[in-house]
Amino acid sequence: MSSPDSTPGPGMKFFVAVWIGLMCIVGIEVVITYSHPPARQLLVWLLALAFLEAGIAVWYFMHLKYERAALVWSAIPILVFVVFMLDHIWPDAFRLISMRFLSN
Amino acid sequence: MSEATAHAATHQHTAPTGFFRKYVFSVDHKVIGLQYYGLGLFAVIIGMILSWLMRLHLGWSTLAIPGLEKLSPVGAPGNVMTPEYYLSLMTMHGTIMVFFVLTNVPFAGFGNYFLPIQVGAADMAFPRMNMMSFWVTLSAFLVLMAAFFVSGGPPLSGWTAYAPLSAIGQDAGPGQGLGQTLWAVSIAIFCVAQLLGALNFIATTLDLRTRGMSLARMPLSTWAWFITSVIGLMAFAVLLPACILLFLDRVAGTSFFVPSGLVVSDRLQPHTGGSPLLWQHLFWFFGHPEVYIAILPAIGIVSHILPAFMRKPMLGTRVLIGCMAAIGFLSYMVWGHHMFVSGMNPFSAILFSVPTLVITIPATIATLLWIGSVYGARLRITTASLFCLGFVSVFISGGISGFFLAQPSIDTYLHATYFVVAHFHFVMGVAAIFGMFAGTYFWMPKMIGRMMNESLGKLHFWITFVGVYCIFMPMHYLGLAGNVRRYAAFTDDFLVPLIPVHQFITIAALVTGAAQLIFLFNLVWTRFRGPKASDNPWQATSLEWSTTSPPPFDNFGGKQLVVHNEAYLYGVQGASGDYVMQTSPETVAQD
Amino acid sequence: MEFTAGHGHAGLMEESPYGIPSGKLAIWCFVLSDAVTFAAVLFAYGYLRVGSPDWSTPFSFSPSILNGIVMTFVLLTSGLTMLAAVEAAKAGRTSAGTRWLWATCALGALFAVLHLLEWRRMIEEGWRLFQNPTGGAVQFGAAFFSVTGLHLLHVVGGVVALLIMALGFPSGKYNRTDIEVTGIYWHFVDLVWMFVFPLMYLMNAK
Amino acid sequence: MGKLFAVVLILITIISTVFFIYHGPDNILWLPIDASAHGHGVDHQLMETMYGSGFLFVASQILLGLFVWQSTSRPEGWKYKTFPGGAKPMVVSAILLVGIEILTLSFVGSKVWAGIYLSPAESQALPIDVQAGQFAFYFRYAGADGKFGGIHADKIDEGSGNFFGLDPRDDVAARDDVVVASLTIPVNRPILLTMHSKDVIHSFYVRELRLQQDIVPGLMIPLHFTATQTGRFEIVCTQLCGLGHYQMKAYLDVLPAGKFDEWLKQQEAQQ
Repeated sequence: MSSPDSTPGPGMKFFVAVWIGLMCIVGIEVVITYSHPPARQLLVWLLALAFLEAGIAVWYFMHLKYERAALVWSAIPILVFVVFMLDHIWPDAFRLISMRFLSN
Repeated sequence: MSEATAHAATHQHTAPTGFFRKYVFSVDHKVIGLQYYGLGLFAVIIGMILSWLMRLHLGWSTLAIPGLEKLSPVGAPGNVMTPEYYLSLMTMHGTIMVFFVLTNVPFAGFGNYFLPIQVGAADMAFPRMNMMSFWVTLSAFLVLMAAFFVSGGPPLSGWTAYAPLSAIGQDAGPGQGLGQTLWAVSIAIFCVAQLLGALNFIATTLDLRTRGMSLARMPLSTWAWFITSVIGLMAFAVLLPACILLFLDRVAGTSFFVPSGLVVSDRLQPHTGGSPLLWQHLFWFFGHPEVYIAILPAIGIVSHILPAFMRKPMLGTRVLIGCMAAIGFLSYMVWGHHMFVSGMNPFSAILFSVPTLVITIPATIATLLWIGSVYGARLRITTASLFCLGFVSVFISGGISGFFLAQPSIDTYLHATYFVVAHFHFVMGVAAIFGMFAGTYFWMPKMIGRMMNESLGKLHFWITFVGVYCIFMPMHYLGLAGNVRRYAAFTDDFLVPLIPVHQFITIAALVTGAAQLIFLFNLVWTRFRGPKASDNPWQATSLEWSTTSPPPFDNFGGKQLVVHNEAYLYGVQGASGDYVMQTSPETVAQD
Repeated sequence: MEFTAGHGHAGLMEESPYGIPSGKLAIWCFVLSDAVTFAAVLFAYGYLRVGSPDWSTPFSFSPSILNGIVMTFVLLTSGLTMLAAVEAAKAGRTSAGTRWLWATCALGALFAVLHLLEWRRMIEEGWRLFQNPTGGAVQFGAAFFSVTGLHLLHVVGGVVALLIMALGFPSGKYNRTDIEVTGIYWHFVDLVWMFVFPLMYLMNAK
Repeated sequence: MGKLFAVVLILITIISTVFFIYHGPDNILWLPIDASAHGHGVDHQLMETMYGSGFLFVASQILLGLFVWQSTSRPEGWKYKTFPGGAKPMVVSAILLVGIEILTLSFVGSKVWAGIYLSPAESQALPIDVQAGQFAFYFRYAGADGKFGGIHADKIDEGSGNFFGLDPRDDVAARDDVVVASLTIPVNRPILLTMHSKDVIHSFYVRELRLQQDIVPGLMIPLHFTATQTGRFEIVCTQLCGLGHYQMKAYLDVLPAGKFDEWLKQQEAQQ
């Protein structure tokens, strides 16, 4: 018995379905890539799909769905918050080219 | 695994026999805590000696310090410190103090020893991992120390190791060769140790609380250690890759932090296309939370100790916990205030400045809570309580100067001056150290079973308290006069007249430093000659006082405690004694 | 795991707010921390890429992207076998659980091998941490090898962990919680790849 | 001993404060004269903060001392008093007092900051190119043609005095560039510095201008200001840049417009 509180998983059949779903998303990623959209658009698409994938993986594969809500509510917001904060580096990144010191 | 759990609950694991298992490679959190404390003590002595040498050089830059040549023939020919050696000592002072003292002692040291006891556990959740984290920390320390003895000596790029100075190797200066590489390695190792420690603290706090020890009943110190470990969990996770990338820049020729076309000591550097600001961002993303990793445990310790001597509950315990959490939360939104004039996008400066100022609100609330708690108390003056009061005073003095530095418009004048040095030494250095002293005088009876000498302790307090103000207050004035920090000597026209102030500070530093010998002597004397301590010498309420001094291997002699009360029931009328232990079943009206 | 303290056993302890064994809690914390580590490295990569006027996107569909897809497939499948192992362990079917552990282990190793072959090919093409054969920004090699290298380290670590589990599980040296813990870690390695593949491979496709 | 603590604490507070309050012209432990157009904004902001936080500092220290004094002169078996209202007044007063202060500070302060670092330089500003290196600053004026010559890191050579790595042979614009080791500017005329570093991070700091800006290698960092007073001031490096960091300095000479033009002519003649 692990934790009686965490409901038992839905069984392998379901997980196989999830796995197929994930492979499909990977396929979509590749297809989008080779429809050659502008880099920025591509990035948005890929990130969106990657987060979707990751979400599914955390939710089902890592059994977060079957843990208590408390775990979800303490783990996910912290992570999202910290990663969101890291975004403060971009205002600098986008200046690098315009302010580049042209030597050689 | 059910039996495994039951086993966990009662913890009947047998005490190890044999010296090594007992004191060296021990899995006992108490021994590990003492090991951390010892390491911190050793580190702080080195750090303090370094600061002495630096202060002497700042006061009298041509002064010959006998024996210094022995320490480093290159760094101090004829016993006179070279500028680069000054910078090396400064770098090592900063690194040692921040990582191996301020992070180690209040958090890892006291935390290891008392967190499990305060929640009523027999040990950490993962004792072996706990042992590992200490030995990893120790190896990080040894790697750093090795920098003293390699050719070129210690790194000289400061504890912030700004690239490219830290990334381009020997060309940038003697210490920038192997020394700087060792620095990067040491800090990377340290990050791993902190991660292991944090996991252990979190798991222990949440899973090993004995019956009745609800989260709300946990002592404030436990809360502080818990919040700190959550902060550390995320903060060190950013420093680790930063150090790895720096290491790659140095040894593998990558260019993460080094831009194109640098000409250092007349050599065109091979690197191209990196960004020095990237290092600053990654470093300070860790660096600011680190400040709170250093101070929060001290806040918790002081808030835990004060009630025992005020004989009244802390004012607004829940609020204080909220403040600590808020400070931890905000600490991730403000790192850019270290970079206002660093070439960062000026828009970000405003973005970072506002939350920085907001942090002063929870900090102020905490301070007012301490002051308000003293109101209407019957204070028992002991060394421990004196250091707590000293902490509050110093925390105020250091926090106030934050108002200035949080504003980019003022930082454009005060940045990189001694005003900054004064600020972080007060609020992060001295305050945290006072927390350590308070903890030491308060808990040593429990940790080594003997009472420390109060008169020596009080003497130590008075010299230290007045001393630190003599050292760091004048630095504010120097800062306002635009005295630049990290200078090995003051040759600029406007700096020369300020040298007398530096000489005054140096003398104050030497005296204050000397006073710490009283503390060391007191510690050693207590260890061997001190009078035996009773189980609860301070009539305190929390769990560490309901076991023997020092506690047995499994903390409570095999019995599983049951907690009935919140942490700080002091001055309770109608109780036997004026206080109610957390474990005492007697029911009293709680106001 | 030494003390997998559960929740309110025999009413001796307070119940953990999450109701999971300490081992699982610890691995969750580790996952959070490690996720931030990877985030930091990927942000660094993005930062330098945004700052480089001459970023090169050298990956042609075959072999690089194709190889990447195969690797993704292998890793995702290993995630599935890991799940099977955990399910079996939960149901107490020890031998089945062990078999699935071995399978996961093998797939993980296969992933590592594929990755190393990829590296070898790139190194033969002249890619280095500090060198770009196509003449673009050298940060490409630096970023690619560091990010994938860091991930590869995690994979190898996971394979070793799985090996230890597969060896210790039948004898009862490790219990189902340990399998679950290993599983969470393994799925996390999988999860990281879900970002590494699009960001390091697809974003750099010709 | 509690009384002693109170006394010592209050003494420390008073003595510390005196130095902040007393700052006559003869006090070297204070800000120097302000010689820039934007400087008064900075000083004003600093003083505002000084008053606000100074009040908090004195008040809280003295309050602490007071309470400690009281709390040590209490009889045995004293029943403690809780602070009237408990924690609520603390929270409220902190949020109100500090909240209002930081709101105003950050509002006004942000405007000051924006005025220095976010506003573009005036169009007629005098462009000057600044090269920082271990351990000296070099300054470059465009010369008669008003154009700066290109910079070539590989041509940088301290020995022959080619600090900027100019290439006069192939580069016409570079030929009349004026390169000097001390910054000379006309008073009351906007100046636009374009700063870059040849090796590590340095920082441009002039106390009298209330200006500080790191010079990050790989970037061209603009900085504009207007000096409002003539005189000779010191430019010092405030970013740890290596062993000679403490010696890295240059002089800033602010001249009357006429004198400046003469000076520039002389320099051009010498090129």
